[in-house]
Amino acid sequence: MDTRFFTTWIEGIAKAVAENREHLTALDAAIGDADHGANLDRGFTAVREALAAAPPDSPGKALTLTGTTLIRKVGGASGPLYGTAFRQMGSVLGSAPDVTPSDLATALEAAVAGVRKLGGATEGDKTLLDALAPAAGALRRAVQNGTKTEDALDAALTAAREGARATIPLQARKGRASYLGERSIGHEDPGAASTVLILAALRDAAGG
Amino acid sequence: MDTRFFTTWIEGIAKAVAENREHLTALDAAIGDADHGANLDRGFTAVREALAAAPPDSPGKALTLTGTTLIRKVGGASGPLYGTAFRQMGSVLGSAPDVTPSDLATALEAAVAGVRKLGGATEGDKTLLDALAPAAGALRRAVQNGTKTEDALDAALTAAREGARATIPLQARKGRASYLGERSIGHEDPGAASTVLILAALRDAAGG
Amino acid sequence: MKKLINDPEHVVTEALAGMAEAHPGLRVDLENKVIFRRSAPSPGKVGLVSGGGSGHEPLHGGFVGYGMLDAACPGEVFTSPVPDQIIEATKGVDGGAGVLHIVKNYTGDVLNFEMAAELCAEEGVEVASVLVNDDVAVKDSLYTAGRRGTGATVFVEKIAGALAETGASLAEVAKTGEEVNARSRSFGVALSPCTVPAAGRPTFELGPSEVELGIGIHGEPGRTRAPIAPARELARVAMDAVHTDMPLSGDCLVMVNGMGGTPLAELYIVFAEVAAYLREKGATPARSLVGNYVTSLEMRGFSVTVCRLTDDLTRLWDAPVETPALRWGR
Amino acid sequence: MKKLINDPEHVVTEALAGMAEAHPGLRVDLENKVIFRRSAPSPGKVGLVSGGGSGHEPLHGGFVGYGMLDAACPGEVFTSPVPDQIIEATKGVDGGAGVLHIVKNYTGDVLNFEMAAELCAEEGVEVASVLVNDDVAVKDSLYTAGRRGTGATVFVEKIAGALAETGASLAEVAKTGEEVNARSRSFGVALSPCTVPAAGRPTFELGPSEVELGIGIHGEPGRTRAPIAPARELARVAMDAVHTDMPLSGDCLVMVNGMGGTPLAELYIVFAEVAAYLREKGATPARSLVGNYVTSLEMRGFSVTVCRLTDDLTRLWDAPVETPALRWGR
Ligand SMILES: Nc1ncnc2c1ncn2[C@@H]1O[C@H](COP(=O)(O)OP(=O)(O)O)[C@@H](O)[C@H]1O
Ligand SMILES: Nc1ncnc2c1ncn2[C@@H]1O[C@H](COP(=O)(O)OP(=O)(O)O)[C@@H](O)[C@H]1O
Ligand SMILES: [Mg+2]
Ligand SMILES: [Mg+2]
Ligand SMILES: [Mg+2]
Ligand SMILES: [Mg+2]
Repeated sequence: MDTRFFTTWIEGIAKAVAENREHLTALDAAIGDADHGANLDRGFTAVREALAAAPPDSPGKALTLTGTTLIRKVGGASGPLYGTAFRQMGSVLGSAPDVTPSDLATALEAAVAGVRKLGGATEGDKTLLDALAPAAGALRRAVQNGTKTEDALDAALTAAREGARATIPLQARKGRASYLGERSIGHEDPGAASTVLILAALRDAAGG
Repeated sequence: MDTRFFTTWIEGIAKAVAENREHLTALDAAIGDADHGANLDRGFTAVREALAAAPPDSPGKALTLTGTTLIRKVGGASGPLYGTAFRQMGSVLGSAPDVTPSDLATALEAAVAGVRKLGGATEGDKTLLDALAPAAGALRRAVQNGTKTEDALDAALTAAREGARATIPLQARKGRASYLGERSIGHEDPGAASTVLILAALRDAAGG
Repeated sequence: MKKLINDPEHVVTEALAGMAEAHPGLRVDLENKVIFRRSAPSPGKVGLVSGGGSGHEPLHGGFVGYGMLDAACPGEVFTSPVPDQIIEATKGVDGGAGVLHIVKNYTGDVLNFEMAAELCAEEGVEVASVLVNDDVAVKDSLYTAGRRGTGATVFVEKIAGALAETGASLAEVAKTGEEVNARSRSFGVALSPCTVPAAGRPTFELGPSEVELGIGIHGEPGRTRAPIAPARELARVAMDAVHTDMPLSGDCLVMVNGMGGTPLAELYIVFAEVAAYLREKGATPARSLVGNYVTSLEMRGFSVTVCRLTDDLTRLWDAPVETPALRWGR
Repeated sequence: MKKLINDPEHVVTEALAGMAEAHPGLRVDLENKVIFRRSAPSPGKVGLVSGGGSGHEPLHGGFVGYGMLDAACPGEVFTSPVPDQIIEATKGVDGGAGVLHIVKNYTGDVLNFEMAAELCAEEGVEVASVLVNDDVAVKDSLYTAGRRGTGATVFVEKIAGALAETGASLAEVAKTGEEVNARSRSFGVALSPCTVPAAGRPTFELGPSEVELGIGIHGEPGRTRAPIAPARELARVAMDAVHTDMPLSGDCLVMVNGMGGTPLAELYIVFAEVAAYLREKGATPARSLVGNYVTSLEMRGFSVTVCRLTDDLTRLWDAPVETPALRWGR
């Protein structure tokens, strides 16, 4: 997977976020403050501009620039968290021109670790971690089993989807939704939903 | 017509105003500030209490007490205007124990003059004067023709009703409705409507 | 109707009780419904009394204090006070130099204040009055009730109040109050109606994309209805109305006033447009107020009031004031 | 959605432009979205920076000025500011004595302020922070995000700001800020939801006779829904929640805060009940604020915040302050 692959991925996220802006905001209205769609759309619009202004010459740089831009433009909880996730991936991948599926799994694991450390959440707290961590795990397992890239990314996407769906019955313990106590039960976590978009764009970038 | 007649009249007004409170307020909402019903209800409730606390011993005193109480309790435009109307009637009737239909016509004319002087309105300005002035005129004519009291008061009531209805197509030139300019057209003046209630109660007090 | 009240009949008295608790500098006569400066009367100083219907808070009670009013008489919601209240207030603030009534031009306010003034005069209190009629949404004519008094009331109360603190005479204070009114114009726009507690439902209905132009401060309908437009355009509609009536020039005192339910950020957006408009006309927004000063219960919208300042008026505006809603210099 | 805006994307910047026009005592950096005291930095004085999502005006920008904040960083509506803004603000107010960040306890605010603080520290600016978490509607627990920061923010900003003016050290100012927070509790009630401009529709729906209890300041739903009740009862629900968490006693600083859309008279009615409640418990409403201080756009409702004062805190509260939204003593 080359730089082109990663910029395609990020472009794909930007497109998906723009298209799903209202949906993410509606999810956030139910158990948060109705800005998740606007936040990510603002962030990824800026990411697009940043990538166009200074086209990166390695996957790692593309991801780091994405992370830095998210931190600089999003605000809210999701800005630092997703920003850190992308920056961690970028830092794992360094300046290597090509990325193996195993490298990508390592990068996603680093993203998970970064989010966990920064936000202090664990799985089951009803956050984006509930989609991101299973996705990273599924990718690692698929890679270890020698699954081909498209299928490995399919597995990661499926795991993210299931993880996001599984946030519905949970009571939130982190983020804004936690203020609702039991009333947070019965709603999908908006961050988990946007993580699914990110994984879907990753799968799409692989084509096939 | 004795003191009893006049207290019956005033009690009748109080009852009619309470029953039509919402209606008067709705008329005032359309071209004013939605308080005419509340204003008069507050005023005549206080009048009832004042009459009970110090039962007057002449028609004139009953009317003066009514007027003074309205001035003291209503506020708004209608408080001073109706207050003055009743005080003028009281002052015309003095402390005579009995009132002839002709005295009553004189009293109503004094009320009209008082309202005209205080508020500066003339007929056609879309105010309570448009009901009160024709009522006074009709009563005077009926009395001059020797009509019997019930019928004379009927004539006054009919004139008030027609006067109030005739305010509908008018553009207001006085009071709060005047701020609406042309938009005041097409609505009955709330003060004219309450004047009709006052004349109807007067007619009812005469029985028959 | 959802409101933070206990009973529509007791809104005014209960709110007064809260004011009394919150502001030790005030003395609130709950029985007569008058809000006094605790120190009133000030011997030798002209007393300033204003009042009008409730529902416009902080007007007038929030402007009682040093450098502004000596007393305020709140009527029922959107209903002028009764003469008794005004008499009580007037006598209570008479420090021997006479009392100025600041009256907004509504038939009810005018009549009740006039009645009170007559009775006070009979009892030997010298009373003068200033009539505020700044609302250009209403056509001015000798044959109508004339223009409403709205935002300029705050300017008149502040500036006349500052002059009274200097020991000026009743005639001088009245004259300056009239000058402020003569140099001031207002125009209002509503995005939503308001609900009088005793009426229980909104005074008018507005569609989801309609606004009322030329709204007053009593939830009364405006002169025309228009589709919602960007703040920039609504600000220009208001400023055009003001400028047409009174060409803008020189240093101006500008108030962008919320109607009670408008977020402050929106008022600042409007203010930015108003300031730009003034500059275009060669005038300067030299002093300003942005916030809720003359409200219509929970109405959403704004009004803009402009006063063309003179050096004297600017000095009086800048003079210290210490009231619940306006305070600087002490 | 009817709002006095030009474009949902530009609400924050255009409102900042209006603030810059209205308040000559402020210097507004429109590019970085930071509101500075015009005189910042003050050499030798600890700098105070706060910030958070917009939509809570006058918080925080309205509290920039003498005796309170040195700078505020407004994020998008209901969205924490980004680290760049906070860094810009922090560096801009560092007068050599270090900078205090006053942060409301929301994941986004905490993370963005932390990132900024780290980067500032790397550049040699000493930064301490006070976390405000006063909202008793949220259960406190080590395993959750903890309590929200709401009304107490105003108290922390004012009191820490007053102490900083005396030349106190960063550690002292931070300690006092923490003390104010520790002695303060809040609870909020909503009568209506609010609409984030970029979202275009209300965050939640409330029936015509429902209220949300335990509402936050971001239009987020509360903990329970209840039928509308008299102001007296709603005030007691709020005060019971406060008192259960922190038994009330002694002199208290009390804020009855509108959420942006509540008429002032209604807030005074609530305040009267709150004051009565305090007296019942043997406490005294020694100082108070009644009005819109920490809003949620055009939301209707109220929140009450109580701080149990000490003599020192009272003195600092009474000290002069000169900001757009809070001003006395100068
Ligand atoms: N401590 C945390 N750890 C991981 N993810 C979190 C945490 N707090 C919040 N989130 C995620 O952030 C999402 C909300 O993002 P967003 O709405 O953009 O920010 P905000 O909550 O500040 O408005 C939540 O749905 C959740 O997935
Ligand atoms: N100048 C006037 N002369 C005669 N009647 C008037 C005048 N101004 C107003 N009114 C009457 O008063 C009525 C309104 O009374 P009310 O609603 O109680 O007072 P307000 O207008 O102060 O709210 C109007 O409908 C009109 O009939
Ligand atoms: Mg959110
Ligand atoms: Mg009326
Ligand atoms: Mg009225
Ligand atoms: Mg947010």
